[in-house]
Amino acid sequence: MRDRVNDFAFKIATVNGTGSASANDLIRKGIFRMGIPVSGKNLFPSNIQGLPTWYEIRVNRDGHTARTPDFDVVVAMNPATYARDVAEVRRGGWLVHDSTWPLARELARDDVTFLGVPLARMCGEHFAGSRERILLKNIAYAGVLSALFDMELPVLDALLEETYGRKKGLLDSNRQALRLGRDYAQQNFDCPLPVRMERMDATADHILIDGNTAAALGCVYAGATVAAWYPITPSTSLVDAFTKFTKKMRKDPETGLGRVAVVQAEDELAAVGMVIGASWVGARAFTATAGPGISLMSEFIGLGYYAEIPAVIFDVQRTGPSTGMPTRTQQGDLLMCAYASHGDTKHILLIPGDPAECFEFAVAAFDLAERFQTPVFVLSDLDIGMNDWMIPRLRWDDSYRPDRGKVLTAEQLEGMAKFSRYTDADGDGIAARTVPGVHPKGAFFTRGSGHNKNGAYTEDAAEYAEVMVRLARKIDSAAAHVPAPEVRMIPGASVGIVSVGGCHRAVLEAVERLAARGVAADYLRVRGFPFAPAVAEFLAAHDRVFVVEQNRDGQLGHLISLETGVPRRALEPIGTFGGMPLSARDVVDQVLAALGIAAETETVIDQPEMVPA
Amino acid sequence: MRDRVNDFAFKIATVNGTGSASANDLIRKGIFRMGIPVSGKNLFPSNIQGLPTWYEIRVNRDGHTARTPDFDVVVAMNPATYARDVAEVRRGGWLVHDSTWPLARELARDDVTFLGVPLARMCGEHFAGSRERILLKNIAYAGVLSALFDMELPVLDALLEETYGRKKGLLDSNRQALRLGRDYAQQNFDCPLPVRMERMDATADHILIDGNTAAALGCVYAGATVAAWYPITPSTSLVDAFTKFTKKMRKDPETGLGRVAVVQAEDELAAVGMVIGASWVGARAFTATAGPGISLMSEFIGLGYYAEIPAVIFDVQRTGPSTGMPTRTQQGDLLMCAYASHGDTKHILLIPGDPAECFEFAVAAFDLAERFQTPVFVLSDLDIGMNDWMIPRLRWDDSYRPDRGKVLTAEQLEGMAKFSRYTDADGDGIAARTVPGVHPKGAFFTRGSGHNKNGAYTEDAAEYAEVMVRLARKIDSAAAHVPAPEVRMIPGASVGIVSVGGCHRAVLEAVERLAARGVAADYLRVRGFPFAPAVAEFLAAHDRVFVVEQNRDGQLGHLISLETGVPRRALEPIGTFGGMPLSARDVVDQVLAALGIAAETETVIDQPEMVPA
Amino acid sequence: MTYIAKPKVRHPKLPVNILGLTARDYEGAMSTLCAGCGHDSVTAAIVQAVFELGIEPHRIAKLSGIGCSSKTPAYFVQQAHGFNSVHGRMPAIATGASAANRDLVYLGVSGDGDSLSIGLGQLCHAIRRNVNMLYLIENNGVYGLTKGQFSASADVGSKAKRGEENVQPPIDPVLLALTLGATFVARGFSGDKAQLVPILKAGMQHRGLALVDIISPCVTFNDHEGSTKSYLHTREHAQPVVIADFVPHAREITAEYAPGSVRAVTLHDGSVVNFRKVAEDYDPTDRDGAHAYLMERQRAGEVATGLLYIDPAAADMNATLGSVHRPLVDLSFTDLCPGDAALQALQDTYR
Amino acid sequence: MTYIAKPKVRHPKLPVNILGLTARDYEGAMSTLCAGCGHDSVTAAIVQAVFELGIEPHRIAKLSGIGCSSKTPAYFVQQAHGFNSVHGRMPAIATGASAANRDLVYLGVSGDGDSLSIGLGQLCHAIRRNVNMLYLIENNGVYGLTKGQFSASADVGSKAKRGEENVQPPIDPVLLALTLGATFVARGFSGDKAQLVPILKAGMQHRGLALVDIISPCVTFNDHEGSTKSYLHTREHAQPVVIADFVPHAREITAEYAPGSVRAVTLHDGSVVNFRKVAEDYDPTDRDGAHAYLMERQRAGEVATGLLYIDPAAADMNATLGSVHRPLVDLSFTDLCPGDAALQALQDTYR
Ligand SMILES: Cc1ncc(C[n+]2csc(CCOP(=O)(O)OP(=O)(O)O)c2C)c(N)n1
Ligand SMILES: Cc1ncc(C[n+]2csc(CCOP(=O)(O)OP(=O)(O)O)c2C)c(N)n1
Ligand code: SF4
Ligand code: SF4
Ligand SMILES: [Mg+2]
Ligand SMILES: [Mg+2]
Repeated sequence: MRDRVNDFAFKIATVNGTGSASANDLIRKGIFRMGIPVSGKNLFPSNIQGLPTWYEIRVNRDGHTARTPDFDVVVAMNPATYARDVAEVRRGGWLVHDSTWPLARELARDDVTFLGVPLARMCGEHFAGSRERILLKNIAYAGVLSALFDMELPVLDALLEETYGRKKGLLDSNRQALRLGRDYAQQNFDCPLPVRMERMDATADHILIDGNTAAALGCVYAGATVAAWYPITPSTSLVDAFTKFTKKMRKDPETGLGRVAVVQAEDELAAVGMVIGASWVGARAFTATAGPGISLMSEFIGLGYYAEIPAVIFDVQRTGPSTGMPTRTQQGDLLMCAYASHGDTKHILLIPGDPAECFEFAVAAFDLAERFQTPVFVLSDLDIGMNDWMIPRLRWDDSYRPDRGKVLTAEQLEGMAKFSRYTDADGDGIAARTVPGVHPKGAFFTRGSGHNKNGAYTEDAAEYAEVMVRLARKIDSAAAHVPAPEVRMIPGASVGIVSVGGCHRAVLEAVERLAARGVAADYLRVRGFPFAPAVAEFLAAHDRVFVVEQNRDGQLGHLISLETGVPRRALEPIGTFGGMPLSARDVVDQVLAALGIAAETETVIDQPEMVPA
Repeated sequence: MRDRVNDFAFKIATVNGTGSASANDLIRKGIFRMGIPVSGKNLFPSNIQGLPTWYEIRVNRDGHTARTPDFDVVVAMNPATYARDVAEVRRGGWLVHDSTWPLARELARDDVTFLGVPLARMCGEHFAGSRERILLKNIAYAGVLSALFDMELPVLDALLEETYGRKKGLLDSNRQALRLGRDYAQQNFDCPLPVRMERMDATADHILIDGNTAAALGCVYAGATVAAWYPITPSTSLVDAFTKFTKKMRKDPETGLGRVAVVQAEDELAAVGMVIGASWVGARAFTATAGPGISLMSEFIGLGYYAEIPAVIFDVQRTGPSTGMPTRTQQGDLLMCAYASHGDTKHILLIPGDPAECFEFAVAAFDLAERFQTPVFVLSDLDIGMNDWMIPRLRWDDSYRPDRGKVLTAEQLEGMAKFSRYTDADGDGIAARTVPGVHPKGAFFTRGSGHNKNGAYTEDAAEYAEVMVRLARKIDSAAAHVPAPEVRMIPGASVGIVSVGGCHRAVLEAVERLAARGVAADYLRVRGFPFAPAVAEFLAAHDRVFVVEQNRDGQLGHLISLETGVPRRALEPIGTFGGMPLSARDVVDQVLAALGIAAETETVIDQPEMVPA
Repeated sequence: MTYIAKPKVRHPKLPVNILGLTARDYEGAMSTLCAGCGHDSVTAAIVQAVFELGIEPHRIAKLSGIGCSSKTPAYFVQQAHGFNSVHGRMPAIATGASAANRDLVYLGVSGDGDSLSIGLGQLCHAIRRNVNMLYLIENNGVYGLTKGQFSASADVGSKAKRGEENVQPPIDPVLLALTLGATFVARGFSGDKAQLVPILKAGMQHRGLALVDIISPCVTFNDHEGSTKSYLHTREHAQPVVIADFVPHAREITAEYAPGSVRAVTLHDGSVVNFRKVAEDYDPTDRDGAHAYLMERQRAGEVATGLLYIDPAAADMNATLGSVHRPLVDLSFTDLCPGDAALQALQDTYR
Repeated sequence: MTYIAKPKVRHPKLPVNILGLTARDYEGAMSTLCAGCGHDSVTAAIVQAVFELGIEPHRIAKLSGIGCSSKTPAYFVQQAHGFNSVHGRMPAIATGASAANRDLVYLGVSGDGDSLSIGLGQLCHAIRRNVNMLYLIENNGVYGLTKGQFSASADVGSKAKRGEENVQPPIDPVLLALTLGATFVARGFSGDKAQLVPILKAGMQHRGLALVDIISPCVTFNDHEGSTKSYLHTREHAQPVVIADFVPHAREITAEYAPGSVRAVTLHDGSVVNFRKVAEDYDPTDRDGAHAYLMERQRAGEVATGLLYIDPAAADMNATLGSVHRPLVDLSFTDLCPGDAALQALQDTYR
């Protein structure tokens, strides 16, 4: 097999709660520090300890960091999943396993090289304490991989130094465990493998960060002061990060008190209610949740829409419906969020494609929520939110000032004859609002019941409808203000691909691969809803359009069809919805199949295709 | 003005809490008993006492009972709304008012005949007690109308007899009040007016009933044993009726106990949870609510869909969003109910067009919920649910037996090797279920978290997707079992009209009137979702299709476009959403306008048109 | 119709408060409730309390859920911002608002259905957080706005208008609040304004959640014979336990009581509540004692009223959240945004 | 993975119950909880209790919400129907199920997050309705499944793993239940199976809602020094107040107590609970007394355990609903459908 330098993938199978995370981080960060583009996908179970968990790492010199289902090397540390893990090694690949105990014969595969390392035995001999042995066994396999892939030891040592610097004892045992694995591999296998690494300079000015952390930073920088939430995977780490950041960055120098309020609510109904209450008095407030939380928030979302109160809601999507698979990803809440709550409603959605956009769109969400005086959703997903992605360093424009929209000051109110809350004075569908406590003239009665343009209670059809018609205009006008779609045209393209959110990197790679197969595809990535005109234009410009998304029913296709008028069937569904991050191969194979061209490889069994709408 | 016998409309303006309901019922029932088709629309405020309320009565020999906005006679009993009420009299019409006090000069209209009756003075002279005087003033105006319209006194006397039979004193005072008004009118005006009544025989074998009462009857007849609810207008009277009926019809002869359980829950989340719990153990259970309740039920609805548990949910729609106008009608929950809850879901909807179908569909809802093991919505609305409609007598087929769907008996389970809850044994997408307590072999773990076809917990993409794909198939297969659309073709029709629910009678009338204007229109009324193939066929057969519905955004149009593939813009929105029941004129005028033909009359001011999608 | 404001003719002889405003200036829109509804009397008591306290109208935030009771914020202090939110969720709105702007006076009005059925969870957690607000439950034992169903506060044996008896034990917001650690618990009666006004004033000055359960009869659906929430029944069974006189911090405490007969409790802002005992050795600062006493009174069929428990020292939510003393809404953006330099420094740790 | 059932090798020497089943027959799938989790001990106690009571496995309905604790129904009585519903809403499911089929044995397992935060309202109302079920709260002071946030039962001053202290007063389900009129209230400790088993048995035989708050430490997130819900802290502060011995109606009551030392309470089905007092003159049938005593113990930092209160006579939900004695699910359609004749007669009144 010819060398494949800086272009391969491997997978580590362990048991959760055994501390493999630190070993996997060590490897991933080591690769990143060697200047090589890298990505990691953590496939963990919805429990705390003792169940199978996998960590997938992809190394790609061209910067393709989407998930790939083709594993050159698998490290099988969990006997419970041996069979499955062995089966996942690609033909001609390698399986690393703990040879302390013999491997069951039925697992043998003659198209795979088995690399046995007596990890348990070695750690047993060199370390005391069962817990320590278990933990260090992970560092030991990291050492094995470092040898197999020819990783730079100093880089790994430096990382251990940074992690355990102060804790001398831990540092030593980790360095030793790393060397145990590394030395054993170098002595017993001919290292490096054909799949190996060579230093590059492709990660300078980049960082490795997950979307929830980036979104939390965005909230800090946007000036959010109130966060109300209820824990739920995969959104919990967003508020955790916000709390951590504000403890440092929002501490009042004199008193040591916080310029922030993080309220752990009793449930999601209360959480979003608190956000609406805080926004009502003029704060920038947000909540973060997942699908089940949005369902519970539905009534309040309708209140926010109709009473025109800003609110920022992060929905870090997980696999639904119901409790579903809390630790698997999906894009299954698009349709619900777009029209959440009873009656006629429509909501602004921002859909980031990576952690960089989680940061950027978090800031945009507060601006849009205040400008349009309405709840705004940031629709992230578990893959973006909880996995570390490689992105260019985040920049902040210090001249940025919040767009508070039309909020009347005491001075403005003082000068007014009479304040009318819901009158469209400027003809842009947006009426000026007031904040409680600012000025007596600004007082009015906020209500979710029928009201006329003065905010007065009404049961009159015409008065009610006048407000509702303006609301429709207001939300539609947001199309020009949500993040514009990202469009990539290829000269002479024959088909168009539309996608969204976390599918982005897989689609980018797929477009390249399709071109290699003679299929030139233009690409548009939706980033906001209501859709900018560019979306309809893109559709009009292509007679075949594939819509790539990760849900069963093609919810993005639904929204596009409804809002642009393009027939639903003209939008051909592509994607998977089984909970795994999308891979380029999923896209390529399904597009080729649709075009009647032979697939480039067999499709992976675990990624079922979508049900055509 | 030429006589208009049995073809006119009048409106009575009063204050709620003053007991005008009994007078209005007397009139309406009187007309019905004279064999003349009649309908009444009660426009009441969302409070208990002291605000304006209107009662509209339409008399129509051709059986058109939709609301009409053209009032030949208005009875203005509420000074607070005089101006508005006077303005509502159609040119050449009559205004009846209490002449005890002089009418403000500025209210005068020379194209209207003012009929002053000293109602307060007469009642003051003849009756003691302020409360009694207020109440009887209403019966007095009923008397006035009976004279103006030439109603048969014996019929009215009989009705009073039935109501107050036992209460002699009340009966006498009511009879006297009726005559006070009637005699005054006969002595002072030339009765009858050109708009008058003549006995017919068009109401035999019909009844006057509201949809909530009919739906409650349906639940009783379908064998529902558990009702869990939380009060909310306009659905409250459905459960009230169910309670009333079961007190009589479900009383155990020996013990006097009830063969039913009606649980007033603490909120809607609990209500639907109780329904799911009761259905889980094998009962036929339902809840009734309005939009805000559905929003709150969203999470549980997703559980019912994914865990495949039957549930029947009546949504008596009112004007949204949020609290909206609780005492006004709308069809604003179609979209939400069709795809309620996060993740990929789709739900069965039954949409009755009148109280008769409320009865019929209530029964069907339980059969479908059990057959397809999923939540089923009956989408009624305030107009159907709370107003008395004239419908043919309800019939019950005593040979009916509930369709319990695939529920395994103890015997069947005994004979089984192993029960697998979610395996599609029959290939129809429906897996057999078991009921707790029946047999040990039937035991399994119901869960809203990821599960495979055996009901076992899973986080495996393929296992998860297998179940989800079957669910999609299962729900789509219901299209053949929901009530088929009602289709009325006219030879040589040029356009097609699609409508739903309470719009039905207005559209029927509109189709006639359009024909008179030279516009032949075919008509299809959707009665269930997912849509039967007939819907797509109808659309395909017409190059212009108008969709008549009562919401702002054209939600039915949205659903049809998504599910049939017809471009959204090909479905031209027609209708109103201000909370008033639809009138034929709304439809005729908007269709004519769309066709570029002059309207037959000016459109009513208080019925704003829909925002084109 | 709430937008018909009453004519505000200034009567020269009307008394004015420290702000120079008259009671009229604290009135609201015309009530749309039934004539005689207890809620309207509570509204009147609120108007008097805020007038006497001399609070700037626009510094008051009026909050409610849904119900007849929840409509009442429209009927007082026209110049205060109001929020008629959704059913049972007012506590969450108040919690978020208070977290964002701790300087407004939060006045929440709810009903027994709004707070003890759909909103029970939120009420309990607002009490637990000790959100700084006055929380009124206008308690009539029924759902008025939906035409008279029993609420969770209906007493066992109480009869509905149509005759059926309530069979489920009632939830007593006072006992519940004491058990949950509430820091200010009172019960009043809409028919006893003299007792109610000082309680409302003390409640508004109390730092923390002041829960006042007010028996407020529904004349239309629950004021008949056999109802235990009727005017008659309440008049006959209401028993003041303590009499609380409120002395604003402004005024000097005048020794108008016989020594020993009074227990003075000082609130955060320096105002004082003087408790005159009615029941023997009832101590409004002893939570356990109060709870035991009230349980016993309840069993005896009595409705104990008064400012029943107070703990002026407890930390309110703003304190436990550790937020700065300045309202968060008043912080400038520069106080909130760390800037690019900090962002770059932070990101060095993400490599 | 819950679907890996353990091998059920029949050991000839294993004791059998009245149904001839062994304890093994009441076990469930393999637990996926952390090694040492208190919840697994509660599971073991449940297995022993139902085994000893000799309940037919398939007549048990196991219900839960969401959480580590809510996962446990998968780990006992494999042959019982289970329902792992949604977070905090198990009470509603149980209420509806019980209304429809009153003859099943309802066993609900919840957590402190599931029942005291998101589910608090439903818990309170299930208690109020006295739904006939055993309701267990596996109380560890944290949200285990979401990695250790404080729950509403966390004590003031209790330290989180990362060190920060909880500042909000805890909601004590035992005091709450007593205040709400619960008819069976107990507190146990996952580490004391001997005390727990008879309580569970009595709870299952009790007609009405039997609430058992079980301190069940979370070894992963709340078993450290400074936590008041750790094994160590609970062992040191748990104080049995009464010792309850359960005597099934089947068995003769053997006079194994010194006269006067015991108070016997008979349940609906004839089984008896013998209370042996530990605390002087503690009366488990005196609600007010129990509440006062427990509040005082709590203030003293003690965790009072035992079957703390029982009222075997109160009507359960099925009784208050006035439903027939036969389970509604067992009624034949002809018992439910009035038929066309009745429909026609009725409609004569709609003309
Ligand atoms: C989500 C929701 N459910 C139900 C209703 C209907 N509803 C309006 S008010 C009310 C109860 C009000 O009772 P209470 O809080 O005691 O107020 P009261 O009218 O008795 O003063 C209900 C159930 C609603 N508005 N929203
Ligand atoms: C609607 C909803 N919100 C949030 C969650 C996330 N969640 C799962 S378990 C849990 C808390 C569990 O705590 P507890 O009930 O105490 O159980 P424990 O794990 O501590 O045993 C939460 C918040 C969810 N599953 N559903
Ligand atoms: S119904 Fe009852 S609560 Fe509502 S306004 Fe009338 S009297 Fe008051
Ligand atoms: S996290 Fe805590 S509660 Fe959950 S299983 Fe582990 S020890 Fe038990
Ligand atoms: Mg009430
Ligand atoms: Mg817990």
